[in-house]
Amino acid sequence: MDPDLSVAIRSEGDRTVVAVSGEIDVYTAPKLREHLIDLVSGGHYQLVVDLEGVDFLDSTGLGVLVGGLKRVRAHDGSLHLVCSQDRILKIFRITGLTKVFPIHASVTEALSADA
Amino acid sequence: MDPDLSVAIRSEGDRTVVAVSGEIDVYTAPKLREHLIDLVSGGHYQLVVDLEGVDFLDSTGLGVLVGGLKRVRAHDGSLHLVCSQDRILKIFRITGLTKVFPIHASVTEALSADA
Amino acid sequence: MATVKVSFTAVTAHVRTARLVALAVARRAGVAEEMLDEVRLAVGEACSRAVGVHSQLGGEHPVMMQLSDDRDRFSVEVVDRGTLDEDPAGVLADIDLHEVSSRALDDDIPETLPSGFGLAVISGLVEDLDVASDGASTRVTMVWPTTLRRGGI
Amino acid sequence: MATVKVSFTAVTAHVRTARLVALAVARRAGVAEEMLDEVRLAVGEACSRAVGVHSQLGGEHPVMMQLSDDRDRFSVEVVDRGTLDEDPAGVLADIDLHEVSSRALDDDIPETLPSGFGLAVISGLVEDLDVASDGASTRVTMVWPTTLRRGGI
Ligand SMILES: Nc1ncnc2c1ncn2[C@@H]1O[C@H](COP(=O)(O)OP(=O)(O)O)[C@@H](O)[C@H]1O
Ligand SMILES: Nc1ncnc2c1ncn2[C@@H]1O[C@H](COP(=O)(O)OP(=O)(O)O)[C@@H](O)[C@H]1O
Repeated sequence: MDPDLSVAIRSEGDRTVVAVSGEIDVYTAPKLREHLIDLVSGGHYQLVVDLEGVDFLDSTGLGVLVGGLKRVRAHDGSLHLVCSQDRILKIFRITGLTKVFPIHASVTEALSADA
Repeated sequence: MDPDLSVAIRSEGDRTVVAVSGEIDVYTAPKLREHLIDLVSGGHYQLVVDLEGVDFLDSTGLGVLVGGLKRVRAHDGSLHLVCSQDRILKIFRITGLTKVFPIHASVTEALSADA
Repeated sequence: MATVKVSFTAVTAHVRTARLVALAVARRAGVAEEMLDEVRLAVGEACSRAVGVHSQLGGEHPVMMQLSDDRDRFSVEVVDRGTLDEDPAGVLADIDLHEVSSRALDDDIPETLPSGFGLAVISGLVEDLDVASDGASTRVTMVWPTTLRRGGI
Repeated sequence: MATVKVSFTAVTAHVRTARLVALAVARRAGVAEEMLDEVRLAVGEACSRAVGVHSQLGGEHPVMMQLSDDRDRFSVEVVDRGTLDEDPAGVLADIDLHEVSSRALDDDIPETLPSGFGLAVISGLVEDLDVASDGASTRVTMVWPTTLRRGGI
């Protein structure tokens, strides 16, 4: 149990929603990476990562998300993000990763987008 | 304006309630001291200091409360405390100041006690 | 063993910085949740005392705090450049807080509590406490047990 | 000028300690509220980078961070024991984050973003940034303006 980061996983039809809360940084990112690896190993390739509960995200965290995206793509899957917080969106914008990830304002919106 | 400590003063009959919130420590205690000095200079000698909003109190803060007590006593006044939080009560207990200050569980209780 | 050292200009605002760091590191080191208030208070008292000592001395010497996580103990050392007038063991043994508190009321206003009061509060809070003074500095060392382990601080 | 120095064992958990301290001191120094997220992120990136450098080097050297409040500027220095392979000015000038980001996708899995990415993020966040490297260490210096003054940090 690590109160600094928590990850809740649920299925929505053929999609898997990964709701993350807390801080995704150099300390906690390995935990998120493990979850994403487990999901892909378990055959879940249509992921929606919900970042609404995240209050900090650094470049290590971005690396883990990029890694997740690569893994699902290797299986023709997808990784959508949910994020409406400006301070989290900022690091995606700075790094140009807004062009790499489909980013949605809500889980509902993410689920209704093409996988 | 100092977000670390805030002090709200109101009259209740012939008593003056000083509601303190934030941290009373070596950094903010001088501000509380000024308020108490001002009150006594202004002729307010029946004080109730409400510590319910305080989440930290150190020995410098205790010193300011003791100083306030001395000042009002010099005018036959009183200084009652309101505090029901264990972690704040602890430092009064350790230092034996529970014997020096009348401490109440609520402002209502403090106001109904003899001044 | 993981260590965090903090040295800060002797101003009261940084006592809050020191408390904040000590609390965060203590929590991470696995100090029990119900002991954290005590850590915060004791560290604050030790740092306030050191800042007070340095302001009296003048000069620009920083106060130093070292936090160490050593298996089942979390220790905090606060070092100032002052020297204690008396034997530290004596200071701690002699202080009767209850007596000090009631005596404080008799003194004239200027309301500072007697010197040694901060140290006495620390000794009331912390079981494993050491105060050592040489010709050049005084070092307050406080140790708490750690319970849960989350892989080091 | 008030200063806080923090040195910490090069473990990732202490990057959080460093962020926490930097945020608290920056706020107290009067860095604008809307800039604080940026301070937190940039300091975190600089410290993560330093911790990474030290883990590659091995040894027990702490990472050092210095926070200074100098009238209208708040500066953070993060020092590691590594040396940059390339000219730091060159590293910063050359990095095109957007290009790096899209290239990152083409690489094989092991998903770490390219080295230099953290530094590039800092350069995207902080206008007044300096990276200096000599034979023994690399120093990342970030400066932010301070607006309100509340009597020094
Ligand atoms: N207790 C301390 N708290 C914070 N900083 C310290 C402390 N002790 C030493 N330092 C800082 O770390 C520097 C190097 O420390 P080190 O060589 O480990 O000290 P020492 O030889 O006293 O153990 C010192 O010059 C000082 O600035
Ligand atoms: N940027 C820094 N951040 C944190 N600690 C530092 C930093 N620079 C130096 N220190 C610590 O403070 C000690 C004394 O610093 P000082 O003599 O002021 O360093 P310098 O001579 O490099 O400016 C050093 O031994 C080191 O442990």
